[in-house]
Amino acid sequence: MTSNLHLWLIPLLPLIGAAINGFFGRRSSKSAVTAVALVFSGAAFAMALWIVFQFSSLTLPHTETLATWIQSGAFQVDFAFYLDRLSLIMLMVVTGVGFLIHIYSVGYMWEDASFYRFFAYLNLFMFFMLTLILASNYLLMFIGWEGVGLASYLLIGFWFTKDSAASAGKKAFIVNRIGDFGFLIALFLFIKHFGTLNFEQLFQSVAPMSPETAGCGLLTSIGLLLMLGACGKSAQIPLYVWLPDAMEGPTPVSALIHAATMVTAGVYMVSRSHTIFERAPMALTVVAIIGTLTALFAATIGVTQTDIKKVLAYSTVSQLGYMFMALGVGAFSAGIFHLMTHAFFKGLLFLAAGSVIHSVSGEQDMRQMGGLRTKIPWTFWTMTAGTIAIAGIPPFAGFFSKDEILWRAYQAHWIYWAVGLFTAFLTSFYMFRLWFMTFFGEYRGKAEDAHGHDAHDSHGGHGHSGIHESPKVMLIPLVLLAILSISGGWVGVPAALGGHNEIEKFLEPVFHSEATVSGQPTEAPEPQTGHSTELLFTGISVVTALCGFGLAWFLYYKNPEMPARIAVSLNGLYTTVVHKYYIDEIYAAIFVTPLLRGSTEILWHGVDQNIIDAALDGSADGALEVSDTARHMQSGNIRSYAGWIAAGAAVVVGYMIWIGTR
Amino acid sequence: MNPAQMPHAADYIRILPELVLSVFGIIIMLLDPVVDKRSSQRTLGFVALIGSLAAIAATYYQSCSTGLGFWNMVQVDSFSTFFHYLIIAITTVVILMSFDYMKVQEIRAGEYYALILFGAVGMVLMSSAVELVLIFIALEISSISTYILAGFRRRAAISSESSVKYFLLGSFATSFFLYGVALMFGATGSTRIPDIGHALATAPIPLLAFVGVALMFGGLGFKVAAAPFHVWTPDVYEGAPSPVVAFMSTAPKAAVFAVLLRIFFEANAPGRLWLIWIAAALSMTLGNIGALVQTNVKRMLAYSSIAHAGYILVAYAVAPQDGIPAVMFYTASYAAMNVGAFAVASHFGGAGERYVTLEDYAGLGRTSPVLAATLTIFLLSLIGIPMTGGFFAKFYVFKAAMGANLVGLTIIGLLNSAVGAYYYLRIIVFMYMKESEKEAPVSPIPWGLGAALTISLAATLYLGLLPGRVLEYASRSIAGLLH
Amino acid sequence: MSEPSMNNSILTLVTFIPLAGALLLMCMPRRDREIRWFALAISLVTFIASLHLPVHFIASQLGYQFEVNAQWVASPNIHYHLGADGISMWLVVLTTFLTPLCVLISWKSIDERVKEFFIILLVLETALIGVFVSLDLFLFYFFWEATLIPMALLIGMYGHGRKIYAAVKFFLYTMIASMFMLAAILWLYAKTGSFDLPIIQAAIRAGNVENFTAAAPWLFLGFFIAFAVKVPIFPFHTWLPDAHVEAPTAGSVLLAGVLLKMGTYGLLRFNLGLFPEQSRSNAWWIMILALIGIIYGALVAMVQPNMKKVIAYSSVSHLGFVVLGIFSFTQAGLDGATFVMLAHGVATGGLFMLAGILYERKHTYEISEFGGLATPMPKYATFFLFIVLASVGLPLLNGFIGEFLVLSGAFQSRPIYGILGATGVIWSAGYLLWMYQRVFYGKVTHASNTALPDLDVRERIALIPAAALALVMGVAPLLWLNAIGPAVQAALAPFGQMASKLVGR
Amino acid sequence: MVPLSYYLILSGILFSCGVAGFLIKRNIITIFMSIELMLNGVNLSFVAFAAQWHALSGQIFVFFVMVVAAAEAAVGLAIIIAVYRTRETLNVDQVNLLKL
Amino acid sequence: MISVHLVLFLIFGAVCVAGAINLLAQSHPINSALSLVVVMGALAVEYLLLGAEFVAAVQVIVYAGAIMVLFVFVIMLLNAGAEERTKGGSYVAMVVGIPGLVLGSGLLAWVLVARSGTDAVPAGALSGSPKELAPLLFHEFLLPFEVTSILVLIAIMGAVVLASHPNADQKKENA
Repeated sequence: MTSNLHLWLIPLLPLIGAAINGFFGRRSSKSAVTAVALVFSGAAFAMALWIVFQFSSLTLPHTETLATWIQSGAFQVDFAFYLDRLSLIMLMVVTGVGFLIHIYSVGYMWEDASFYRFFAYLNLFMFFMLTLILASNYLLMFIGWEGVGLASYLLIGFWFTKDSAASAGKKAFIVNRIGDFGFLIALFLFIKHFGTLNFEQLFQSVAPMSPETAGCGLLTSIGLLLMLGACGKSAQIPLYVWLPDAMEGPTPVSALIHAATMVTAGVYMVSRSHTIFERAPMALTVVAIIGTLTALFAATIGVTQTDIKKVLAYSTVSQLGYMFMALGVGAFSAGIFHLMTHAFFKGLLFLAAGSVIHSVSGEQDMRQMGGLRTKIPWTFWTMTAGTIAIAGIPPFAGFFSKDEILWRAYQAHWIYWAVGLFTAFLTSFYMFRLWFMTFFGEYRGKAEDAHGHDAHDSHGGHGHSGIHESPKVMLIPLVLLAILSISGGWVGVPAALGGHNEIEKFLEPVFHSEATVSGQPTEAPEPQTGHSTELLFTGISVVTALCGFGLAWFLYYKNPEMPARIAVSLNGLYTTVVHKYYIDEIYAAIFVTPLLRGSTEILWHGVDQNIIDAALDGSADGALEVSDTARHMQSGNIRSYAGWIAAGAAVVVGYMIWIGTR
Repeated sequence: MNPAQMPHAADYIRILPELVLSVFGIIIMLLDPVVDKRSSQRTLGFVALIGSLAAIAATYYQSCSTGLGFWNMVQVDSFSTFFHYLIIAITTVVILMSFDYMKVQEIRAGEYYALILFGAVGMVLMSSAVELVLIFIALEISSISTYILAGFRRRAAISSESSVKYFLLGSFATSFFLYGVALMFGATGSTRIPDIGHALATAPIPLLAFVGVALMFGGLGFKVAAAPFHVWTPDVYEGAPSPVVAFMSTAPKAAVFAVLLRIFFEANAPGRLWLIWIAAALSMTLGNIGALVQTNVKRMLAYSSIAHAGYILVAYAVAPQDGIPAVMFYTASYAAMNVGAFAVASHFGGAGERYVTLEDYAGLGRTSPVLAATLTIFLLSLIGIPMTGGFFAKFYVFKAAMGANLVGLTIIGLLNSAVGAYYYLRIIVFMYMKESEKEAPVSPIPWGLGAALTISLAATLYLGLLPGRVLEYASRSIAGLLH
Repeated sequence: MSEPSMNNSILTLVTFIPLAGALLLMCMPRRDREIRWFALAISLVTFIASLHLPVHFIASQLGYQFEVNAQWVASPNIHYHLGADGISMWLVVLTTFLTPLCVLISWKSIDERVKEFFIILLVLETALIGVFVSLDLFLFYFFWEATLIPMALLIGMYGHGRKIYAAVKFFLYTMIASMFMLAAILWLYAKTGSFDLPIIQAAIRAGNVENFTAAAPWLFLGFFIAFAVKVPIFPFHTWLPDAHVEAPTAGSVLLAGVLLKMGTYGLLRFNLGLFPEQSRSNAWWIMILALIGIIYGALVAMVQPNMKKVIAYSSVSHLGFVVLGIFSFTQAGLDGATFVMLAHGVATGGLFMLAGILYERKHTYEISEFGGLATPMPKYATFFLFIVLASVGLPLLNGFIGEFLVLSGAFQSRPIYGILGATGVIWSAGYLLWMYQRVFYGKVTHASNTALPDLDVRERIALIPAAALALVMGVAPLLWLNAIGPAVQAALAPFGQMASKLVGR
Repeated sequence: MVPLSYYLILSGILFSCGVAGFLIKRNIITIFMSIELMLNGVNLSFVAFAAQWHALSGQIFVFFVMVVAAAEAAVGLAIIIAVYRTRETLNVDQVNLLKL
Repeated sequence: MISVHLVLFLIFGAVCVAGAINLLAQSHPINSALSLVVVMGALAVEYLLLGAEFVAAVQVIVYAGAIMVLFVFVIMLLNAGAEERTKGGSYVAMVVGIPGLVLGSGLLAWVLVARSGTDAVPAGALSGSPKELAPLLFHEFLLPFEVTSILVLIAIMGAVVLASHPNADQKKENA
């Protein structure tokens, strides 16, 4: 049965919250603001739960059309919402994690002057994110797509008096726009060739098409363009540069937007469009390659970062790379699985990091931390859970999803698997590095240096009272998320480990079509690679993770002075990596600077002023010059005038005689 | 002498306006010595005003009984009555604006008003005369009176200079015209325009006729300031008293344009097209180009009048049924706006016409908004902005030209009117957008000037919003010329 | 008043109420307060009256509605022929919508020669409305020229800086250009004996206009040049920044909001309507110019040191979208083009109002003079951001709909055009957000700016409608598109096979 | 018997001399005289053409022209006197306050 | 054979031309005036040759008599001396005017000689006695004749206005 689920309410509720806080928050008390924000985001979460509870009675996919949005000729776009198992998972993740982070933020932002603004933005983000998820056509999805970009712009630049924050926000928006450019073109291709943007219609018309094995056909180009969009949103090479800067935003924002939800929109979008990608192997390959490279590349950078949030940021980029690698090898469900677990543990890690920062009054440099284990135990333990999860050590969530991905990657091509594995090693290394540097050894910072490097982050009120555990309101979400990141992976225990991969089965109906497409790895594991092989690989990845832990322990716990020496010994490489391979500088040198200089010198001063305007003014002056000379006909001398008249008469006479004699 | 040879009452009706005007002119001459000097200006002014009004009435009376008169010397039809109305209206407005001017400039009123009226006689006669010699005499009447009027600011050297320039060059050109008449007479054996028309209608046209037309065009072209016979205009207009300029830049021109219409269309003079084409293009261009850098408003308007003569000439190059109404409408609207503009200039100039440069006009929009606004409207009309007579005038002319496939000439004309916009705009710019460092004093508007401005303003706007009636009247009067 | 008669007279009313108001204003004594209120009242009345149009507009019915057709001058055969279709109707409403806001925004900033100012403003409004509703070529030209003087006066009398240069440049530039159009109009009259647009169209379609084929390219150019300067299309655009920078706020609002639309409207109505073949054969280079306009305008806008110049060049860029859409000859393209006209009117109008508000406080537009303004004036910053986002083309705000449709239309006609045009999406985000950052973010750079007062009630009243409309247009564009669609279909009728190649199957 | 064209030529010569005089003479009065010379030339051709067409009217024209000439002379000389008063010279080349 | 008529024409024609040229040649206005008188006298004879007695008479009386006297009178009044050869801004007259004049008169001459379409006339071809002219003048040309009176009126008035001393006005005002 298709009971009306009022899906439109889910995005709308946060929007209402945003509106209320936006318009009246300034004048109302913080508690009121909190109430509004939590109630509305919570309501969205509640609705999501309600839907889940009547899941059995649902017939998915389920579409609800609200109204027509745009109509031009035969082309029409509706406000219509689309719910299937894929969007359901996303819905749960977003509303759930989102709600938790809302709660956390209450504590984290309490001291901030524009508390209400923060929650207005946060709710706004929820609205757009949920629209993105529940959209039933690409244009509606694009609303969410752009909207979350806006929200992240606002939230990254939340402390706009800090120039770095403002520029980071702008950078994020513009880089995203570059991605959106690709997205738009893809939409135009849809319109041109299929005349609609509605998922169901589109995929129906795509389904019968056969895969474009050779060359770059329509679907391939669409796929690549969509991937460009995804690169922007999900911070993949070459458009990942904005994400690390985005850490300028408040930590909850980093957790919600730049770890758990928004950055995964690209993954969601690609798997949403799997029907197209499956028929565009070349595009898929590109996705896989980009994913793999990003994963490795970001991980290497992460190894050298000392800012706790930067480390997490690069790890996010790297994990997203994993997901794309999964999508690229056609393991959409695995990608989504990792998306979910990643949402849990990365959200957790960020919040915990926030809690750490909070406790050391805004310090973010790990070199200024250490030995916090005892001082902030709750944070320590929750963070530990997250670290283990991301490192991929069983039975924590990250293990299952990552293992799934590696396994499927191997089936596609062993190189993916190799790189993935190495990345996994790096991941666990830099995560434990962070863990050791933060919580073990002696405290290296100055506790009394209360007011951290930015006035807002350091809740200056009671910051100076040394290191202290965060308030309950912040710890509860931590704990919940910790639980999730421990248990979250159990829904996807592969058959090899005696589980039966519920998530896989759950998503079956969404991605079932891939089974029909030839030349793609299918769900059922091939005969020649039985469970034993899979188990072997599992073992390898676990060992890798442990190696990472071991190295971190050796370098950052056993003899902490060693990293410095290593760094000195391979100076050139190290500095390059520390400076993130100078990518930002290169981009600036290649694109930004020439663009500005060129526009100023060539276009504006050159063309506009020195050519066009110069020509205009020149002609005007010319006219005046002519006039000035012409007036000398008026010598003021009667006889000259008579001369003109006589000559004129003579000419006229001559002309008339000529006419007459003709 | 048998009564058959005596002129009938009808004949006198044919020249009724001329009679009325001359009578009043003579009355003024007679009154001048007897009235008290201090009040002479206003008294005589009133007499002149009454005279011109009476002449309008006379024209109306005359228009009811059209036809030939005085043994085919004059022809009264809707064509000539149109110009009668126009010329006498101009005279009225000029008289109105002169009331105050006379007082300010301390000019003897007697001869002034008489001369204006007598000049009007000549012009009116010109527009209804169909006999070249009569036209010549009428032309001389109007010219000589304007020669004198131009020199009326006796204490100003430039005034007498403009007078002598106008006089010498004028008679020089007139003698060209006269020679043309002579050759025309030699070619056709007649000086009556209709007869010439018949004679020339039958080919082959004697070569003398061509030369005659050329010389006549030279003479008349001088009077309407058409290139290349335009050189005198700026000097004379700059030196002459403003009301006189208002008068002589509109009324005689209207009359002479009427004569040109008769010559070209009624006497169907040969070789019209390219002669006009070149003269028109030259006038427009030289006029506008010359005006661009002028700083003296009167001189600028003089150049602009050259340009406008060019626009009007364009209409001579086309088929009569399109051209004649266009010319008539243009002369009318040009009269309205130009008289208005010079009325403002004459008032603003102050004693001795001291304030005539653009700088003096700076800030007028503040010091005297009404005066500035009125002048603005006249200038807009001169540019040819909609809702003003000037717009429709230009429009009809160029419509006619386009109708005759004179695309080139049309484009030249349009571009010219666009370029011309610059210098009119400059005055507006100075009035509204510049702050004057030395405020030119503006005396309150006297009722005479006020009336004059109101009339010309009303005319400009009327022609700009409801041009239909005037245009119909004009096109009805084609019949009088085309036999 | 009974319905049909109301429908016949409504356009006349809407067009001439402002003029009547101006005339009354002339007679009023120079008491600025009363004058302001009176002007506001008049403009509001006009707006309300103009709302009659969308209310009684019958979307389903093709062709012009609310028509009036009376003879004005017998010979030449000039008719007082007014009528509106979906396109012109909305442009009229846009005009009447913006004018009250202009009045409000000029409330304080115009403190001398107030009477003249509002007289000019109202006269300008009449002329603008007239341009959009006149179906008689002569009448159209009449109003077209009539807009010049009030605008030039606004710039020259109430502007600042090189105001005179700007005013004269604006005037002469457009005047000279429109002369070519007049020539073309005259030619058409000479050959068809009528100025009536539908009649001439019919005559051309029927092919009984002698040697039309020979002249058509030139006629097309004649119209095109006039409109291209007004739009402004790429090489003719340099008057715009000057005019904008020097103009008073109200002037800029109307200039960007409505005047530029005259050009695009003309292209749509006359170049497409009268010369379909020429339009199609010339489309390729016109679209290229449009693309240059989009990208060029954006790049130059990016590096402008002056707030108003940024917005001015952004207009060049946005109007490029309109032209691109018009010459794509697709339903989507023309729908989008029309929608962009309206959206740009609202958004850029709003931006100029905001810039003006800042100018009232600081008497400069130099971006370097500002910085960190979000701290002292948060409300202002919020409004500004909102409008900026609308003009950046964020979905659910009005900028997006039009641009999207235009680009998809362009993409259908020639993919590469769509792709190049779509880069505008990136640029616009670039220059506007950068300007926004430089003005509002960071610490307050000039001590004097710390005390800047935030928006007062009047200013908010002026801004809220614009902002609200930007949102409504983005969420419910159908309210507009429903009326625009049929009009566009009619405009595309001559492009038969192209029109059939609409989006969708 | 004299070919009429002789008379016309003579008149033409006189007219041209008049024009030439206007162009080359500097004394205002002399210039004015050359105008009279032109008129005389015209008169001659009027009479000649009258003879050509056996039309008496030609002579009437001459009569009128003379009257006009007389009137012009009266006014013209008065103007010249006026100029002389203000400028103290009769040299046209120095009567050029108004120019450009 | 050469007729007396032709001989007389040529003689007085030559006198005319000589006078005209002398008018140009003389630098002193008085001489120019006198040579102009000569031209007019000679012209009167030419009129007689054509048989226009009345015109000839008026020519002598009005022109040579009245008008030239006026000229001479003014010359004396202003005791105009020999004109000095100033180099004014009149080069246009020489550069443009004279060539134009030459061109024009050349063309004119060609037209008059070759294409005037006139034939030879006997002496006294015209019957120009006052008796025959009078009806014409007072009947068909009555209007022009009357109108000339206005012309003369203007002339007188103009002469009075212009010749009277400028400050006369002010005196009147102050009176």
